[in-house]
Amino acid sequence: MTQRLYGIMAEFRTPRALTEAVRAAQRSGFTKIDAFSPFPLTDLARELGVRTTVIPWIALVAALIGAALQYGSQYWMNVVDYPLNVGGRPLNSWPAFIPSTLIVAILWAGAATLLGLLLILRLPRLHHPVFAVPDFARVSEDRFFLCILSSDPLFDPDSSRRFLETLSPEAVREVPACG
Amino acid sequence: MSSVAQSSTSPVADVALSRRFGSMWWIALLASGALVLLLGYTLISVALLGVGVWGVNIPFVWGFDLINYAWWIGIANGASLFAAILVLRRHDLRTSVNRFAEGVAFFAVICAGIFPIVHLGRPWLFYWTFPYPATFQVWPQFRSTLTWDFWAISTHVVVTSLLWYVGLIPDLATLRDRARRRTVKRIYGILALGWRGSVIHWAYHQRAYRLVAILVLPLILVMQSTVAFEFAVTLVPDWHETRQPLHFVATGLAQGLSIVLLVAMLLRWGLRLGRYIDEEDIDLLGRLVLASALVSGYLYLDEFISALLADGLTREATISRMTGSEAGLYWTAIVYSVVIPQLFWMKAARQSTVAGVFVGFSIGVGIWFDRFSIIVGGLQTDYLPSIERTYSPTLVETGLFLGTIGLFTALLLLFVRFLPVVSMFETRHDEHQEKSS
Amino acid sequence: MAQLFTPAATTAFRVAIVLLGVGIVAAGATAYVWARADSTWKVGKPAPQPVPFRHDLHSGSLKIDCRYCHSTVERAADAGMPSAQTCMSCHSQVWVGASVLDPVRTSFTLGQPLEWTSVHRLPDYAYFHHAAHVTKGVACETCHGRVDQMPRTVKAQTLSMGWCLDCHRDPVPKLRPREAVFTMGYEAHGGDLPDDIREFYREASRRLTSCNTCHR
Amino acid sequence: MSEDAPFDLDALAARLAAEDGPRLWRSLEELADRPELRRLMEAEFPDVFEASSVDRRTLLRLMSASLALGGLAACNGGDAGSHAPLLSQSRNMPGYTPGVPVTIATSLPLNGFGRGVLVKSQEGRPIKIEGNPLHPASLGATDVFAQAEILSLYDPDRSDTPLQDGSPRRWEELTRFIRPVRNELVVGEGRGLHILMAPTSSPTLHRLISYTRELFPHAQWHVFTPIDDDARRAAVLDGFGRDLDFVYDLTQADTIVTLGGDLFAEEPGHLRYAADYQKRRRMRDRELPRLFAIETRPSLVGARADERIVLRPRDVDAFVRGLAASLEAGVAPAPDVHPSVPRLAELLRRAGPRCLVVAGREMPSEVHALALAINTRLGAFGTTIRAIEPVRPIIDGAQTLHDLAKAIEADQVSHLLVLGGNPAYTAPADLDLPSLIRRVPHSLHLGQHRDETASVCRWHVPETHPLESWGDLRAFDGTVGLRQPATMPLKPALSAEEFLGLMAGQTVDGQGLVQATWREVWGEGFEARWARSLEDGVVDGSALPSIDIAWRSDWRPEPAAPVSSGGIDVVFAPDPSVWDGSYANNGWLQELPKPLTKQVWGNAALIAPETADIFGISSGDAIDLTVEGRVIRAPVWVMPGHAPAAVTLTLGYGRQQAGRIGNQIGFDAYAVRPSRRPWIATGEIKVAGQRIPLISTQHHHALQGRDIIRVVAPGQDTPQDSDDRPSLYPEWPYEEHAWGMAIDLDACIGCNACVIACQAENNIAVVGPEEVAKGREMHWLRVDRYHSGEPADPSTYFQPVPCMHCEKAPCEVVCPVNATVHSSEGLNDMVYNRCIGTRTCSNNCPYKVRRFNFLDYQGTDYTPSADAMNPQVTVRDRGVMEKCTYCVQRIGAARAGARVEDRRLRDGEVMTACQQACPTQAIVFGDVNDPDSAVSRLKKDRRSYALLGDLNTQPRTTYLARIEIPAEEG
Repeated sequence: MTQRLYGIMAEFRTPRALTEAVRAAQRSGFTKIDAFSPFPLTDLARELGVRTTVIPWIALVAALIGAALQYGSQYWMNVVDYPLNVGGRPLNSWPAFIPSTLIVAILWAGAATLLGLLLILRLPRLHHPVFAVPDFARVSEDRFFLCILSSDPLFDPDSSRRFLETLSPEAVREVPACG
Repeated sequence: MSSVAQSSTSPVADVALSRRFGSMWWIALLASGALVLLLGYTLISVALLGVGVWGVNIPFVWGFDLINYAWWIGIANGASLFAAILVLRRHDLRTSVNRFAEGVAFFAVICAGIFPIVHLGRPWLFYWTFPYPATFQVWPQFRSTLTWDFWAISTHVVVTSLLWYVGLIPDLATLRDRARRRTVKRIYGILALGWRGSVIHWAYHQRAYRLVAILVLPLILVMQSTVAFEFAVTLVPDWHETRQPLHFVATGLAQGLSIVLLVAMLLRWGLRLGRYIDEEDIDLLGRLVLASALVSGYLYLDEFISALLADGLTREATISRMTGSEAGLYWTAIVYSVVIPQLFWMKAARQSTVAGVFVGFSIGVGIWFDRFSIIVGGLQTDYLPSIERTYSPTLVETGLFLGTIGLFTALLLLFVRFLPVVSMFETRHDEHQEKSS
Repeated sequence: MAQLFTPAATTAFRVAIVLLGVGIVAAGATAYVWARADSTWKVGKPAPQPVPFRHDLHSGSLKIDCRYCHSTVERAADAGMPSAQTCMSCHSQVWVGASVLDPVRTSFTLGQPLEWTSVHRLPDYAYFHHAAHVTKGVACETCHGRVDQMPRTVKAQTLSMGWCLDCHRDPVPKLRPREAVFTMGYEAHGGDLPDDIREFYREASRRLTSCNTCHR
Repeated sequence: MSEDAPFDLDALAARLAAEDGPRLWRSLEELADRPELRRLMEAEFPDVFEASSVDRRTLLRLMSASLALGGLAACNGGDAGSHAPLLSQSRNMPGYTPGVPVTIATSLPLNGFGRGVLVKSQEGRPIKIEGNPLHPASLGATDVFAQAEILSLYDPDRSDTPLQDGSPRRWEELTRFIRPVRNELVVGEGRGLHILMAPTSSPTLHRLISYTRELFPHAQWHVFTPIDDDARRAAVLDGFGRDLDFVYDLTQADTIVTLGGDLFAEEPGHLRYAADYQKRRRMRDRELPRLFAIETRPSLVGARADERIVLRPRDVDAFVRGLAASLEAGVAPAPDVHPSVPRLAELLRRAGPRCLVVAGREMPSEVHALALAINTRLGAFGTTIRAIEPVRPIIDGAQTLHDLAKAIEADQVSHLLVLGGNPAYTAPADLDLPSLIRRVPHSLHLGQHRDETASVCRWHVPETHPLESWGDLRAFDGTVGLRQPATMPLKPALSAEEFLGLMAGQTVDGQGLVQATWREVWGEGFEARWARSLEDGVVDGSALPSIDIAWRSDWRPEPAAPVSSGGIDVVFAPDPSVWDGSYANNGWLQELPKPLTKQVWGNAALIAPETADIFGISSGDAIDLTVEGRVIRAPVWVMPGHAPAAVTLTLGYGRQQAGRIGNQIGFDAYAVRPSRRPWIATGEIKVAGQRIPLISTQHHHALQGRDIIRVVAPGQDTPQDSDDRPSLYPEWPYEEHAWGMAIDLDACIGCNACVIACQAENNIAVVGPEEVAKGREMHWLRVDRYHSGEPADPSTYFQPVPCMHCEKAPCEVVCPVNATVHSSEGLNDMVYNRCIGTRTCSNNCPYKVRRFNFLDYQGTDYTPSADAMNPQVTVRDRGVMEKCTYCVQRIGAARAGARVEDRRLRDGEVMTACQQACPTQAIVFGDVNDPDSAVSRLKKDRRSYALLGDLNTQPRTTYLARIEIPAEEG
């Protein structure tokens, strides 16, 4: 038991148990905790203080950039750089320039959102300490995990482990830090 | 020490992970593979000889190429529109059908994407529609609906595929964790990008997923309208109609729904997923299909009435499409896409697999004939009587069409073989909510 | 349960993704540069010729006027290649025995044309009219470069459509007074242009950038 | 004289021996022989050359040489052109600038008459033919056949080596055969020698004929053409007691009646007559002329006529008798006259000397005689008609084809010489000429193709194309045009002149022969006149003078034969596309939609709708047509306006040995043509119960009550389209020029000259029957033909439709790659090298004038030789759209010329190909920015309207309404 730890992890059967555990951990002052579940637990996330408002902002900004670029390039190409009389239409036929502007805005927004998501989540990350935990595989199906990270100021391998065991988990395991 | 989970969704995962697959699947794959070869052959012959191997001429410069394009893109748009709406409505149905609805959309847009390129007289120059700094310093012409279409298709491919993939990540993680063989684990592991189900991740994931779903709505509407504009902006009497975009969007949705229904029925039957795609889902799907068919019916009626109210040549053109030498196309379209779906007034029919497959199929056929009727029948009457001609498709054209169907089926088969066909995490989520409520 | 991937795998995967992106960008950049490279357009690349003709001697040292050989440059689309007879008008006196001139002599005696390799040939859908340019003050040098310094005739410009357009969009800066059209190494400055020509071209860019100016 | 002959033979052998194979330039030996070249070789450089003006042949040779070596840049698709070498000519050629085409004035024969043309020759290759404005038969216009001669010149199937019994022989072998035979004939004074040729107007040929006859006094001449005027000649001989030709002056005519035939398409002076008639219509000071067509088969003149009277051929005679009777033209009044006779007679009487009655060549001699009687009676001679000496003089003692047939049957023919033509194919079937010719021990055929006749003669000798050889031809009015080569012979061959010269022991140099003829005529000052005549293409003052003639006072027509009731009248007619079959191997003409049926790649038996109903058949159903025991199977074409109980067969199809293009197309009408009644016969129709697909470029002929063709009464306006149509789009300024076109539907006679001129000028591909059947023909300019009124006798309208060059072009807006955009002069440019082939522009073109290269049409059997291509026009690749450009290459050339000369373009300086070819000036092109330009004036005309104007695409091409005198005015 001398190896450095990433944290200590408790396994639960139900989302409710996990939620309870998280609340308990927060009550007892733990701040650096992470919870794992086989499906989204929006309320729990809120309790863990996750704010996802950045996502729509990414989309909005990207959309604006995309639209500006598209309309701008259309304008520059058909009006400024090589103005041609096309069917006697005005050089800047803005109504005809709108559709692709709109589409490209969506393209940028969509792409930016999903790529931004990966960046925010620091994915891809193929290796992660928690994967080392036996049984953690079931997090993608029917098990729920709470992990107190070693970076938490109140973290102490024994006390934390004891604390977790008070939450009547399936099991409590140490998560070795990768090294 | 590590035990294997047995959760409600395990069977879905095990379908993808199972070591061997039914002979039915193999037969289907071989059949569609053969069609893909046919596709290759027709593409090559067109590339070598030119679009003259089709039945196209002046004035029928577009034949199966645009018919099939409009048809496939309709399926793609209908399906993703449907999927997106479900996501936004947080509707139960989404858990069961979203995954392959999006799949259908993605594969259909791939099939559709082939045609705008091969229909060109000089396909190898298709990239000239993309604004890149060429040494000849000539740019694309952005007033053209075809330029809009270029952007629409590329956007559709990018956004739908991303949306689909991001939705898949958690389920890929499940497959990673359930898989037994190490290589399989690794493959799914890489695809899952190291998803570890952190509640925080879930939060962002859901937000982003729903946001992109929102974005899909306007995209689909614009795109389907663009397809309609390709005809509506021309001066061809029967095409130059403001109703075209509405017609294309509505019939497109009907088309998408019908194919989704078709696939749902087949999956349910083929993979025994009755538990995930249950009677209610199927019934609801059936009602939606019926509704969309009624909408199409309404549009046909509107088309007829507005034709009667229209001025001379437009009336003549539309009427001749309904009664002229190509009237068969028009009425086939109505029978298959409007009349037959009326079966679904009966609950029994909505529940029956056979009826479901039949109706789904017939709507697909019906809309195909609708596109045929618009693109070919619409040119029956033109401004100068002297230019009126006839169009008859060649074998190569038909081969091209069958080929894309083969491609679509093949992709679908590979999808059901290697990926979870229903969203497992969504299913768990629902079950959890049902329990808690 | 053991880790499926090592930490290195993560890094490798991320690097791979970044590299992919970089690769795509790099490919685009390379294509951009390549498409504009002189080598792509065979600029400065001499072609095998039946006779090792030297512009640097004839035009440079001997100061023979371009029009002596390219006689139709001021009245026709083609600048015109000198006939064997034109060559012989001097070479019946000088270099009489030179074997390099055999093709010229043969051509002259047998009435068979002499076949040179064109280094400036445009694609067949592009039409260029020498007289229309020369008479409006576009100099030989502008397109053909310092021919008077070329031991072997080579292309001096890419002659790409973009290159043509650069001038057609605003010809005035490139134009010369008529008398300077055939001079080499002349400093072009619009100042000494006849006003009528400047006037003529001030509004000309629309006409000069019409497709049918060069394509029929 | 006969001693010279061997020398000539050797010369011939020497000249031609080196020419085996399709080479474009002459052999070095021959080059070395040229005197002027020898002069050059010996002379001092370089000054002497300026002194001696190089003659055209050297010029042509050198240019041809450069072509032969170089090929031409502009004519291979893709970037193949980028490898074309730079060529240094071996000689300076004064007056010749490389790349600048040379124009050569010459004459082209049709049925023995000349039409003056100007040949545009690029680097020694003829690429385009225009009319010669100085030539009376052309006045600058051309017909389809003249235009298409370019393609015939480059026909790869033209024969290039002598044949003996079908196998190729070297020229020496030919001369080795001819020499003894000829000597033997000379000794025998030509006994047993029969010479068969078509009637010709060439003075040189006639001179050589007379020489030959001196040499072979007992030789027998036979004259035959399938398009004969025997009936008219019979009438003339009967009425005037001598042979004559007539020249009509339609500018003088007030009332014109044509009895069959086609004054605007089949008469020797047809171009001139069409032009004159239009000129007459345009005379503001006089009221419109009246044109009546009494005809069985619809014709161009009928389509243009104020009134058509549809009659079965057997009824025409009675009609004319009635007419003559009511005009007291020495005919007893007939009992029952056609209802419209009195009105017609009244109009003719009113017109008096300004009347004109013309009978078509298929009419029996009685009808011709009656027509002449009427003209005489009303004093038309001197005003609307003048009589001249026969333009194609009769070789005295010359016999017909029948006599030849008889002679062969009687074994009197030991030697048969067929000079040109293809009698084995064109001869009436009942003569069975082919097998007869086979019976002749020594037979020789001089012809351009290894055709049906070549295959039945023992020997075949290649004949030069008219554009390759020297000669001379008289026009319909006798005006002489010198025929000079526009290129070196593309294949070693002899002209008829040269061959006769050979036989007559003269030189074999065509130029020499023609010069000799005119040296005789002109004597002093020959050189000057010769030079001038070559330059002008016409010998001025050579038109034949009118001669006064008297109509036999005691002339009485034979009593009218009772109109037989049995059978159905079968009318034979020259084909508007292949004439008598001699153009069968010409792709342009095969693919040229026939004016009235719009049928291509074949012919059909034309029948009236009524007849079709009786037999219960429709277009494409096959019938078995029996004439005098011979049967052919032919598809019918239901032709509105055709006479009932009659069928029209056009000649010239069903060729077996025309070449790779013309073989086995359509049916051979000669197979049922009776030699006694070659034009109008009686036959029986049986429904064959088979369908033979007919290919046509226009499937709907009814106007469907749409505002497409506008018709106004004289002096009346067409409803003016409101110019203040609102438009959201800005006005685009066109500072310098703004090109536009006006097409006068009142002038258009539908002759198709514009269509084929456009094809020749713009390298338009021939796609072949299969592609046309699919609806993929490439003609940039099409002539739409519409019928209105009831099918029995509809009015017919022609409407040429080129690209309209719309100001607000719908096609441009939908092109994703800017491949079709507006130029600064308002042209709707089509940039082939930018086109990616989405075809959406065609979708959006309401006129459907855009054409698409669905396949690679440049590599087919129908693709003409690259030498025939116009280097000024890009040849289009597979997969690109193309369309009328308003001949932008001509605009460009003219503009560049003006730039170099520092001046503005003059009105009329730029002529489009279609405009230049049009005999009636129906098409006018020019700058609409210039208010005084011809086109601007026409666009201000009260008849001017825009096709589909209400679409507000603002087309630059507008139309002028056709003028029709309302029926009730009578």
